[in-house]
Amino acid sequence: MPAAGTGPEGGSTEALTEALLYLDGVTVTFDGFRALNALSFTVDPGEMRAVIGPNGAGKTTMMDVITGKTRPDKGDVFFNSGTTDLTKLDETEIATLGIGRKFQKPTVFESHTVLDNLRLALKGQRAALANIFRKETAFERERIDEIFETIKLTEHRGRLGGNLSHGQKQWLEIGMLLAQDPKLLLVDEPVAGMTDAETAQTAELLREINANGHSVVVVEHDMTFVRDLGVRVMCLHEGSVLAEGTLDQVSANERVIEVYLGR
Amino acid sequence: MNTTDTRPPALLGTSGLIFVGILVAAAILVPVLNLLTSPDTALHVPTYVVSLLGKYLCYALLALSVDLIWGYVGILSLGQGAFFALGGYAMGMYLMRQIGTRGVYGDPVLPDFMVFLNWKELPWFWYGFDMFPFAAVMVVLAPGALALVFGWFAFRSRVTGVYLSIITQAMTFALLLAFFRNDMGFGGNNGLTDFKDILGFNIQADGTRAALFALSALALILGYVLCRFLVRSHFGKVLIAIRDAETRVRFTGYRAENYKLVAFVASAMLAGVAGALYVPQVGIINPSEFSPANSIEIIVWVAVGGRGTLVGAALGAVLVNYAKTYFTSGILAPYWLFMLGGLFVAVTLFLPKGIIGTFYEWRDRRNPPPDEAGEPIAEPRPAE
Amino acid sequence: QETIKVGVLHSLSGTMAISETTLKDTVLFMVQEQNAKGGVLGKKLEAVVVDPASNWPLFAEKARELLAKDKVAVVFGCWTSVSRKSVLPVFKELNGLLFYPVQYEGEESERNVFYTGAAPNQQAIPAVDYLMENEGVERWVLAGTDYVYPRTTNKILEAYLKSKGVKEEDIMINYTPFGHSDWQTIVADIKKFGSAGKKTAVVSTINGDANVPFYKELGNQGIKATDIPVVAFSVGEEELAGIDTKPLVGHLAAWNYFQSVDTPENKAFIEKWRAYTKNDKRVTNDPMEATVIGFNMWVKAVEKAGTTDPDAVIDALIGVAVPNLSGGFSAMMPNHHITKPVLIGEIKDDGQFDIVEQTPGLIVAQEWSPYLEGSKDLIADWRSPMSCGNFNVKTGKCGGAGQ
Amino acid sequence: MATLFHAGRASAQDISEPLAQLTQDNYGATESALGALALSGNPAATGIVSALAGGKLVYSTSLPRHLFIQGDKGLLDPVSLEPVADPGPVKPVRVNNRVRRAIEAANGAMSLTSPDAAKRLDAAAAVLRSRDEAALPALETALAKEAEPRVKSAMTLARSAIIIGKEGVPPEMRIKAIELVGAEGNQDALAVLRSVPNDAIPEVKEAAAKEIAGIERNLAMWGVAQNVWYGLSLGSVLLLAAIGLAITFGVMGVINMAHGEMVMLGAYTTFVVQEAIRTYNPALFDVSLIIAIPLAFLFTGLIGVIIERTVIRFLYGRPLETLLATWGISLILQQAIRTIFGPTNREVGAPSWMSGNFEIGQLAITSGRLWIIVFAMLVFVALLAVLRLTRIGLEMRAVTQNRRMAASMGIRTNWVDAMTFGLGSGIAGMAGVALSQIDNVSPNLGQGYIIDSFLVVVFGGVGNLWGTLVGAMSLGIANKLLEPYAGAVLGKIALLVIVILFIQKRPRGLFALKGRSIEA
Amino acid sequence: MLEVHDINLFYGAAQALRGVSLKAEAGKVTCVLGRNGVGKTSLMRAIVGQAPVAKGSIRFEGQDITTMAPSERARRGIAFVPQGREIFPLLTVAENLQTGFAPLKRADRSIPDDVFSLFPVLDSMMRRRGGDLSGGQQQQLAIGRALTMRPKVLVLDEPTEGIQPSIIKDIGNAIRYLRSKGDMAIVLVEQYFDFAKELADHFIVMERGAVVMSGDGAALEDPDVRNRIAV
Ligand SMILES: Nc1ncnc2c1ncn2[C@@H]1O[C@H](COP(=O)(O)OP(=O)(O)OP(=O)(O)O)[C@@H](O)[C@H]1O
Ligand SMILES: Nc1ncnc2c1ncn2[C@@H]1O[C@H](COP(=O)(O)OP(=O)(O)OP(=O)(O)O)[C@@H](O)[C@H]1O
Ligand SMILES: NC(N)=O
Ligand SMILES: [Mg+2]
Ligand SMILES: [Mg+2]
Repeated sequence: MPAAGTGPEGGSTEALTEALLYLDGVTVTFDGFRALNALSFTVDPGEMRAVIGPNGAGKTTMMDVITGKTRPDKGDVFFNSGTTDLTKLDETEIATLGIGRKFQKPTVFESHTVLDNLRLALKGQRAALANIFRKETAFERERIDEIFETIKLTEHRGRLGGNLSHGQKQWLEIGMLLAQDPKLLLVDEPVAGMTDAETAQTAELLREINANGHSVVVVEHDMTFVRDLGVRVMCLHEGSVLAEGTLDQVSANERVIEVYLGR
Repeated sequence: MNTTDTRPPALLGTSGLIFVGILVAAAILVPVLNLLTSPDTALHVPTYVVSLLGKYLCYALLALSVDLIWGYVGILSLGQGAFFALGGYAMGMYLMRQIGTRGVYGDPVLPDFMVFLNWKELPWFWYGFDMFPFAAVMVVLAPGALALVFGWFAFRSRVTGVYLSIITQAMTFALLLAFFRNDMGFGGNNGLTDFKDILGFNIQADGTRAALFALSALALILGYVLCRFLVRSHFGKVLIAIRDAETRVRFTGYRAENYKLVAFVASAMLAGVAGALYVPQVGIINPSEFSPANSIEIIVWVAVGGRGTLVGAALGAVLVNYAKTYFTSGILAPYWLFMLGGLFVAVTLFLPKGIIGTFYEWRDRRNPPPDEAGEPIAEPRPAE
Repeated sequence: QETIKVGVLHSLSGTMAISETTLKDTVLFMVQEQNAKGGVLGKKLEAVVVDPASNWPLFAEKARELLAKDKVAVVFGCWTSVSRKSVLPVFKELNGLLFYPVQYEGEESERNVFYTGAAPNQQAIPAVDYLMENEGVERWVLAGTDYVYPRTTNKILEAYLKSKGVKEEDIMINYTPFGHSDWQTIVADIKKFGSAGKKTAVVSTINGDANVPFYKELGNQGIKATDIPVVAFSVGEEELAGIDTKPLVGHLAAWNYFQSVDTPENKAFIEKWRAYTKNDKRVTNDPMEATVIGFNMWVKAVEKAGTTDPDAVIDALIGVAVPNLSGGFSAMMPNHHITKPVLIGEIKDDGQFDIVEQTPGLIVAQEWSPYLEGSKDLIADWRSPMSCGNFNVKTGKCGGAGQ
Repeated sequence: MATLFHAGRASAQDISEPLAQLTQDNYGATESALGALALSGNPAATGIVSALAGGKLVYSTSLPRHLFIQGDKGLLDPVSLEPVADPGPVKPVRVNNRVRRAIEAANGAMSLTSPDAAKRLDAAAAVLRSRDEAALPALETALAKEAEPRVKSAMTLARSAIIIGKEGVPPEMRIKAIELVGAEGNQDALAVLRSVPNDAIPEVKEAAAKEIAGIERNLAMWGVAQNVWYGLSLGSVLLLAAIGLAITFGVMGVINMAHGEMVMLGAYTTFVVQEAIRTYNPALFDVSLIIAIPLAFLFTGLIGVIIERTVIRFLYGRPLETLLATWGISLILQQAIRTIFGPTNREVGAPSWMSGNFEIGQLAITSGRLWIIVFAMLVFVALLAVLRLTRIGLEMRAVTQNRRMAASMGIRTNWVDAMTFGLGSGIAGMAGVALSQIDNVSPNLGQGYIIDSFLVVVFGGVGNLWGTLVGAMSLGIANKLLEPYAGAVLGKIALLVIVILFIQKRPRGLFALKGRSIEA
Repeated sequence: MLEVHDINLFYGAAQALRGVSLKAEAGKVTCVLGRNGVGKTSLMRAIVGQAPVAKGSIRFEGQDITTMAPSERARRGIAFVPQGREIFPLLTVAENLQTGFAPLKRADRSIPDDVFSLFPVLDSMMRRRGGDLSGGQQQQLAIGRALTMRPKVLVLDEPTEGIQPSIIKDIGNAIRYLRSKGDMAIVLVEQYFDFAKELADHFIVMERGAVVMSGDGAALEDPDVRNRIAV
């Protein structure tokens, strides 16, 4: 039951849709195992969407496909109102288009300081040669300070990324994502390993980001957190959409209870 | 609120200043003590020491070039010797052409080895090498071009880790075999030798040797400052990030392959310069410079000195080569491999981050750096 | 007490240690012998041993160290041509004295170097003559390692064979890399080349390590000396010590000395050598003899000159003659090469050579080959007033073929 | 037994002249004496010829010279074989290649009528090789009497071979002979066919040319198979050299620069075993390699364990530093061997069952190489079984993938590490036993294989044993298919370039490990 | 059964644990609570031997194991489910489970049925490589692997992280079940407060490397505890 009822059949590249992100019939198999099975959905500009689903449902794989890490066997992935075919681009190009990602397993630059981690992520010049002579601007400095405020790692800024605890790395990675200032944020399990209070803060943060016009897709198993987000929820199962709607609607779904929430 | 350091961090740290200081002093003192003191005085630096030191400095520059890509980008090139050798050959070809009619066969154009293998004319790729500027350009261009082509393919295909290491080794091995072939027109196994003069100066004159030494020191200083500048720039930070988490870098929007390529080419050019300075001081360039074992040795120098520390790489090169010079003479000569091998094992066991790396660690432990991101830390971390 | 220092510049580690270590021992042995005789000019000799580790730039460095730092009076050293080429500028610059004991490609005559090994005409050409005359060989495989010595030697041989009427298609030339170890294809090719109905022989300039797998493959593929004999210029007693020679019986080598030379001088030498090395199986070989000859010549020249001053010794050396181990006297010629007998030996099953032919007299080295275009007009004569290593007899000038 | 040569000459029995020639110790004279002896039909001839071949024919140096056979108890008269009084100093009659060939021909001619069928077969082969026209009459006589079909056809072939090259043979006869030889279809037949005299009539030449073309076509086909065989053989050598590295490097992640030295130690173990056998029990020589294999495994395995315990174990998680340490270790081991055994090559012999060669069709197969292929396969299968099917195999893989977690699972990582490194080293040692059969046993042995070994492991895909197998075989075969066209040097360069390009296509080798954990 | 007494732990110069003590008893669940970076994981690593302690002692069944190698601790019955799962990526699921056989006698080497009844997904993925599993599947595998060792002490570092709600419930039930068997002591690090609250027999709360609160399960109702963790 894909949301975009008007999905085109393959190939044409004119403006297909108003959607910011558009997936249609995406299938991914690993050695015969179908991780994604004709997955279709869209994300509108400015929308925030929560994705839930059993372990192994394909949520992370979905993000891999969107960010160019995994190539789909079949199906279309378009960005920016259908103007850009993501399956033809590599990770860097997709990132440059304005799709940022936080990984399920927090990945930060281990031998850089927390500060440098943010500096590297900060939106701006990406060309190799130009970066040799790059100078940090006052604006950039301010922006970094702002982010530090948000992620509460100010006192850790001089430490090496690799020496942070698991939860601190989660925060740092969120900070890096903020620094990138992407149009679309893909956030994979941001609150894993956070305390309940931090979880609430993260929800607040994401809402804020969303309010500032960024689209967000967030994967999480923490129902409290999903509830705090208060957005449309989509439940994946065995590589396709099982249910979609508000959290209450989705969590009332019999199948969702059966395969995911448990009784 | 000023939590971010606003001062531009100093280009050279304390150890960098000491390093450059020592080199400047050496660049002045060694030639002076060699040329202006009488051989009997205690201060006199004999000419053979000058050439020896000059050779070490070339090796140090070479080690620096390896550290740039290994220490900071995680590219373990087992073929760095190839770039060194190409630079060396470019210089060697110039020196060869300067011999003119002074070769044993007295041929004004053809080098001796071509005459006795019955070559009738100079192969096209030797054209231009009679002009120093052309040769000087080739010194950086030849290794740079090879690195560009090789790196362009390899980095785009995302060849990484040991796979990259082994194909760089295959590259230098292939070049070794190719340059061994007499048909290649580079003098085969004997290589290029018996040089007479450089830019009109007798290559064996003490003054020329002293000048070459000073030039090597200068090249090392410039190379060091350049590397230091590179790794401390935003560019350099991306390099380190690539070393630690290449995928993450791509997802952040950086073209990792371009960064690697720039670093790789720069490193190859540095190696080429090192090779070019090395050849006139050593007096021979031959294909054994391409041998994979040579390239591995360069890695070993860097590891001994301390990977990812630049100064350490240079220091490692000088120390290991001094050890080699020292151990291969005298009563120890038959056992020098035990000494050198033992040294390598001991360094890994007792100075796991290399000499300089361990020193830095000790210094930081005694005197922890401020919790501030002033001093960038390219702390060598294991690649995994 | 003041000593005269003698430099020893042979690789004791790396790929060449296999060949060169023996020569280091030989020099040490000669030094001990000489000291037992009272030294030279009333002074003891003192050997200074360094290890250039089969590394060519290191050869240059060590040569410089010996001459400039240790101030040695003479250096015995080098095996490969490239090592010699690498140290040459050093010896010229510092006016040192180098004795080079290995057969080589020729095309060189330097004031500071004395060549006691064979030039091509003292080894390669007599070997080919032997095969042509005695075995009726008409078809030739010139197999070598791809470097200068085999290349040059084969160039000379090719020209020589053609001058003897051998046709182009009856010569097969094959080069392999250093240390080549898989000889299956090449040996099979040789076999094929040899089955054209004409008597075929292989002239091998295969170097060093590559010989053992080559001979093992010959044995394995059943190529016997009676079918296709192989004559080698780089395989001596030392190399054979590492091979099971039973399948190789009858293959040949050409040298200026074999351990099996049946003379009293040789017997005495082997006996003393074995006593010195405390090894009653230790073999001797040609480069050793060349080292011995060189050493004795140097001693004689120093005594003649009354000083170790290089200039004096260089002048004194020309004309010096010392007994070689095959019963004659070898003399240092004005071209800084020595006169040598040429011996052809067949491999026996005990790893020794059965000498099947010996040139009646001594052969004078042609340092410049008459078979090569670039050098056919050159001669070397280091006596004054000519004092030239590359005198062109056509132009009457020193300095090669230059216009 | 009198082997008679029925030449029917009056002076057949008189051999005093050849005997006198033999005392001249001149190769030419010896050769012609041999010819005369072979034709003489004198019963003593065989004995004299075989004494000459065995170096037992001596002559007295004092004039006038006399010829003797060196018996076990003293000198014998060559004809009567009676002991003789001491003639003073004697010297053996010397033999060179030319004489050896003459001996073979003489032996061939003389044993064509031997009652032993195998001897007759050898004799026919010897005649075929020498194509000595003088042997023709004897051959025809023998042929007339021959009953054994195999020997008969060999003799017919030999006869044809002689006829083809002989002057003044009627053309029909020659053409028949050409066809007969042509049917053999091998390299030797080619040689015979090419010996058709230049002045033969065009029909004869045409017939020969036709046969030659046919054989060449045939041989070209076999040639491809032959190259593939060479490739497999080279591949198995590469496999042996690399397979230990597939453990220490592929599984453990140690950039083991001392791997080659482990191979070398295995080769020296073989040398020591053979020395011991030569000294204490030469009868065991043929099983020396069988004895050496387990010993090499244990010895190098032990060295591996010692290295692991004293050095490597401090370096886990720092793979690049293993490069530095093992490089150092390799220098030490090389020099240690140089100090103990000297810098020169050591002789390792081949047991009889590994010597020689045989043919399948036109495919020449050397036994030594065949055994090496078999051995490589056995080692491969055994190793695969250990890693896949045994508990220690599982623990090895677990430890190398996550040492810390493996320890927390109760796996004694120290022990497993030592065993894994020991296993890899031990296998390298076994490879050394095999390589001692085809290469130098010298301190440099290992250096010659280290680059190829890494290339194979990486080309095949690190961490995948099948990759190592396929990698080794494909590199071996590619090398041998390239070599005939490009030559050994350019062929090798081409191969390296191909590998470099191939890695661009498959950046993780032939059998790349795939999956999330790798890509992350 | 397990007693941690007054331990200090350092990473280089940085101190991660300051005089931490903890007790775990058979048939009881001991919860460790605290915000990010307070040292929970460090404490677990000290218990299983992955990080050396600078001061203090760890006793297990009356024996001092402070300096014992991790593998020996495991062999004595301490199993660990680490934060971040640490699956052997290239081993199959089956092989990952089999690594837990190391402490067992040959005859006992089988995977307990409990594992598959708790985590049925593992049964269907036995031949897949551990590294290819989804995050949650890996977490299940890590618990299953630990249970294969038939441990006496089970140390779980945030086992619910990344797990779907129904399985969190299952894990909760599993822990309860294991507790009910009465022979296993369970040490549980958890940030998911409600989950912890339901299971804890004892708990400690950590802050900046030190224990700032402890008590038995009932005390978790105290709002003070929640506050400590929240701020
Ligand atoms: N490279 C791969 N090879 C084989 N199987 C894979 C691979 N990548 C993913 N899978 C399988 O695909 C399925 C989907 O995995 P994915 O990581 O997308 O799940 P998920 O929804 O993110 O789960 P979780 O909530 O546990 O993180 C899983 O069953 C996983 O085992
Ligand atoms: N390897 C390390 N090197 C240096 N410091 C470290 C290391 N590991 C952890 N730390 C630091 O030690 C402190 C305690 O870390 P620990 O991982 O024990 O925290 P935690 O309570 O488990 O946190 P989380 O809930 O985020 O997992 C943190 O400040 C962390 O940054
Ligand atoms: N001179 C030689 N044999 O290299
Ligand atoms: Mg996931
Ligand atoms: Mg933790």
